[in-house]
Amino acid sequence: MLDELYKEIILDHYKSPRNRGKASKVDFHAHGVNPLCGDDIELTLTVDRDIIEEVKFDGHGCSISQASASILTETLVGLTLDQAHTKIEHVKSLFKGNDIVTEDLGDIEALQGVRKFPVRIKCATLAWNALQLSLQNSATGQSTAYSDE
Amino acid sequence: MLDELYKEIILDHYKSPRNRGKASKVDFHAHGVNPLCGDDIELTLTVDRDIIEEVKFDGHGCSISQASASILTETLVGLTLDQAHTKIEHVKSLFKGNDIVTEDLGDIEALQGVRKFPVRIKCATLAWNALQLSLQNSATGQSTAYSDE
Amino acid sequence: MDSHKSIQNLSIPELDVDAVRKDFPILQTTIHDKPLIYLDNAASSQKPEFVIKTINNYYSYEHSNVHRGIHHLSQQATQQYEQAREKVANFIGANHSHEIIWTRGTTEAINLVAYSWGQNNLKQGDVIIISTCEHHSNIVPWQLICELTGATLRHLPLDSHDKSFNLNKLAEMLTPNTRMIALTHMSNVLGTITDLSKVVELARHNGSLVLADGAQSVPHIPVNVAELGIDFLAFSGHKMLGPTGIGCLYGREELLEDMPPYQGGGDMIETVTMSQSTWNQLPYKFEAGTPNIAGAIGLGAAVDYLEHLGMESVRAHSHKLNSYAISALSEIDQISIYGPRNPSVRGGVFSFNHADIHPHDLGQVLDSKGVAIRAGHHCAQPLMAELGVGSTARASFYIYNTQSEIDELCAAIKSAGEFFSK
Amino acid sequence: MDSHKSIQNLSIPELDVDAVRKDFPILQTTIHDKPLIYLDNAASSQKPEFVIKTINNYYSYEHSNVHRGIHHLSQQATQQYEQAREKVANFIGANHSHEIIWTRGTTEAINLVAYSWGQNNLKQGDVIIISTCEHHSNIVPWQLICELTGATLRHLPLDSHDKSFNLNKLAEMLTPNTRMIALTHMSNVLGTITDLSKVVELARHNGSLVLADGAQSVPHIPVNVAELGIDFLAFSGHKMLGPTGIGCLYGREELLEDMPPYQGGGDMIETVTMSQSTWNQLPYKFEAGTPNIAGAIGLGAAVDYLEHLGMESVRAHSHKLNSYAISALSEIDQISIYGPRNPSVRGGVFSFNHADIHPHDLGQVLDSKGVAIRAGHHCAQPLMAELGVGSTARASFYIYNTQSEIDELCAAIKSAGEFFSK
Ligand SMILES: Cc1ncc(COP(=O)(O)O)c(C=O)c1O
Ligand SMILES: Cc1ncc(COP(=O)(O)O)c(C=O)c1O
Repeated sequence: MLDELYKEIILDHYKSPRNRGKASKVDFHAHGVNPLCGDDIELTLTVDRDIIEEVKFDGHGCSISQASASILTETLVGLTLDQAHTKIEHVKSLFKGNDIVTEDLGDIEALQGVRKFPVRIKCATLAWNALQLSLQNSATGQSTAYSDE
Repeated sequence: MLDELYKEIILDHYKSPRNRGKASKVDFHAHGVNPLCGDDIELTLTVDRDIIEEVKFDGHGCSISQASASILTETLVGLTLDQAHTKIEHVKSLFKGNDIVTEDLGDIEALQGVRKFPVRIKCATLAWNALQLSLQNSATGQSTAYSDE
Repeated sequence: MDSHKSIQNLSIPELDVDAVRKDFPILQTTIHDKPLIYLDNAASSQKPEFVIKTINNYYSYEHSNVHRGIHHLSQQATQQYEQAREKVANFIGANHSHEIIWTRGTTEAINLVAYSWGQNNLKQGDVIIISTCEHHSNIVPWQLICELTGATLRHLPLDSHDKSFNLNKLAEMLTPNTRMIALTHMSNVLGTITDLSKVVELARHNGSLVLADGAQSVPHIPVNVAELGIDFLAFSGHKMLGPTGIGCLYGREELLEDMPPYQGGGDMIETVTMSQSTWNQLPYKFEAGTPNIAGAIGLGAAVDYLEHLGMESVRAHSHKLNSYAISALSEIDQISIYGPRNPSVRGGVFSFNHADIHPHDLGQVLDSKGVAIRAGHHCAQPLMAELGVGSTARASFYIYNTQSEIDELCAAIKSAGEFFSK
Repeated sequence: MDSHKSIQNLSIPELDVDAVRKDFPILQTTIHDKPLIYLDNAASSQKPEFVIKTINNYYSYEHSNVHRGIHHLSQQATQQYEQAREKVANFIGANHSHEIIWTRGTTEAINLVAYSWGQNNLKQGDVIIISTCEHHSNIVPWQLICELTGATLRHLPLDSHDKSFNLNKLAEMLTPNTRMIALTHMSNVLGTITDLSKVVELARHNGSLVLADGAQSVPHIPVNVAELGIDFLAFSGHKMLGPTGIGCLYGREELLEDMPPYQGGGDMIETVTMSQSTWNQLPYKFEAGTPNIAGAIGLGAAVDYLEHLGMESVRAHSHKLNSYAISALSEIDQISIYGPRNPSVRGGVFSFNHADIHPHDLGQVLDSKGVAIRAGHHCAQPLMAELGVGSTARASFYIYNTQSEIDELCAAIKSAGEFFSK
């Protein structure tokens, strides 16, 4: 049972996070906190003519939240903002167990184990929710951190 | 069991209350209410050189509260205020089952049945409590109605 | 209306009262060696085995604190606890389960609204309308918040003839300053059922909100907040087969969102620093501290039980008993019943007085025969004043009561009459 | 002090833990096919059969609403309910049972004091002191009332070395404007026990009142309000073997007498008219609406159970487990324990962090082995900030825990360490 949550890929992302740090040029900034767990994630994006060129993350939290952020950075790079939007929606509903997988999801697939651990879904979705809010806010000109409780 | 509460004497006092009305000359006035039951009793006393010459009661309520008031009027007439004080204390503790009877109590004895009916003790003590408060108040110059809940 | 009702009832399955009675352990017991005839349901209902077992099971095998735990028991408790909230939301037709706030009961629910909503929305000149036949729970909280904010509490007088709400009178009372109309949905003394849809219609015209005290209605008649269009509904678990210490406030999402928290503590916060705090989302904003977990789960089971019977059937049974009780009680000359005689506009709460016997004495004599009724002011002193009495006797029915129990009640009243005239 | 303790302990009967464990149905169950090792007692304790049966019996055969009824069931319920109040009053050494107010739990008890006492007694310039290691329940209510009244909330910093209360510092902070010192009696994160007698001594000098948050102390150590001299004590039933949804506020009679009511409704009034109300006597003034009757009676049973074991024995058992836990946990290199190492100044609450594993992950792995611990901020965010962590893992013990369970805990932590370094 535990192995379903802590798949090799997850532990690997946790121990060797990809794209940790801050983007060279910050066009988008997202901040997500889960006050309940103390998880805290900062995402910074460089966007060039609507295309995401670079995504970095920083912060601390449990293995699931950190691995998920690490996977996010790899997943979204190269997408347009619109594509990123769609992707985020899709990934979130995968975590919640609402959607069926029809495509190759790469490392995201490994995160699907959280479905069986309802309290950990929030950990997995934190980075995705934070970025989604940031993208929406930038459309409306607001600026608030995503907070999950 | 019911017969212990509703002794003949009680029902008799209830149906044919003694000293109902208002004292000819009001030296003391006592008002007792039990908002819970809606019981309401007014006592008026004529006192001559420290001796209670007349006690009357008025109001409405359950058989126990009314019979007890009726019995009170008969019990206290002729006593000095000091004796009345002592009597009231004694009667109250009889109702509560704290005291043992050593003397002839007359009709008061019939009221002792309330001991077995804890919620009815308040009905039996209402008139006595009201008068006690009135006597105390007149000593301190205050004036408040006794209210039992 | 009555004949319409009975036609409608044809399609509603009748309660199998014998089967229902078997579900209630207390109904198998005796009081003073007589079978218990429990007619004090408006004060609190009895509990079916199903509810008792749910609580028992929870404490024996499933207990843990909710919300914050990662371990199995805590997750399981949280899930059951939140499922109960969903059950209640469905039961009363709420749009979202987060519109259900757990409280200790009706009283706390009304206090929550009066304080939290009132604090933010009331000022001098504003008016709250309640009626003369409210339970103290729907009077005192409004008195307290009016004192705090300078708003004015007005009361809708009852129709002098049948003591029902006079909606024409209500229409006259409404002004643009009326902020809230808080009325009982079913009187716990008279049994009268309020036509809430009409009240809502009037209120909408004036921009007023409507709170319904559902303590007596939710257990006994189908209640759907969306259909009624009310803004707040308060009710208690213990009157609807559930445990003590749990009840609900339903509030419309937008209203609850705007209201400040009521109590402060764990669970209701998002972040706390020494200098300030931010609030959690609905419903948790209003649920400070460890909640009555077993109470909520037990109330969920009570809702399951009621839905299994069907609220239409529950209402139909009440209707039948009410008709029977009205004729049976009317046959006793010394008895005067307060409240409407039409069983279609009332619930199974009968207040009455006996010409020769004080309610307390009547209650006492009935108790000696195993018949449990209530005697007193029923937490409705202003109504007692309006009726011109200090107290009344009250018999109130529920799903497990029978016509033959009403016969026993009447026989006991008659024998009390003899006892006090002997 | 430690050696003095062990001498004293000679005369205290040791808990028969095997027998105790048999009293708790949940301890006979398995989680993920492993025997349950329940170490989340600071969040909520489990319930003995005796308490569960008392509740079961109450609902099955004895339920009715309290206080106003003349019938047998109501009188019986009232009697049991009030007896429970007396048991609790005795248990904590209160002078009068009417100094015990039933609440939903610690959180509501503190809210009651903050609001009702604060409303009447606080003004701009007044100061309330709390500490950095309070539970949110003893922070947020004070923030709310300070905002309402203009009073100032100050916090007593912890000793930078061992995170204990610094009473010298407290002495310095006190001024004639200090109205209330509200401190936890035992920290739910660090386990530290507060020397309340000393706090009271300091407070008396300045005319300040003292409220103790007894949520963690009352279940685990003998507490006597009269000996301690405190003014208010708040605690929860569910952490001391009792049901959820019930707790207590103890308040000194004179203080409670002077305080206005908290919630309005039935039972808390003496008279109600449409224009005003007068309040009932203590404790009912503070108990609006139908109370958690089964909860109170269940808590009474929990007190019986604890008194049967003897609170000195309960404390001695905790002392023994604490000593053992400190050495056992210290042997794991990656673990750092927060809070004092001296078992005589702490209760059985151990917060710790693992150098390589986030508390959530640790909790998850332990759960898979049947070991239930808590991970998070424990409703003490300011303390987390002070400790410089986002969250901690927390194991907390009670009367049914054993040294071999602590061994299992340590083994599970070690295996989690391997899992995350594999
Ligand atoms: C020290 C302390 N204070 C207050 C509380 C709040 O208690 P409750 O949630 O039962 O109201 C707790 C427990 O959660 C606690 O540990
Ligand atoms: C109409 C009505 N409102 C409010 C209440 C108060 O409910 P509770 O005491 O459960 O808070 C009651 C019952 O006592 C009631 O009948």
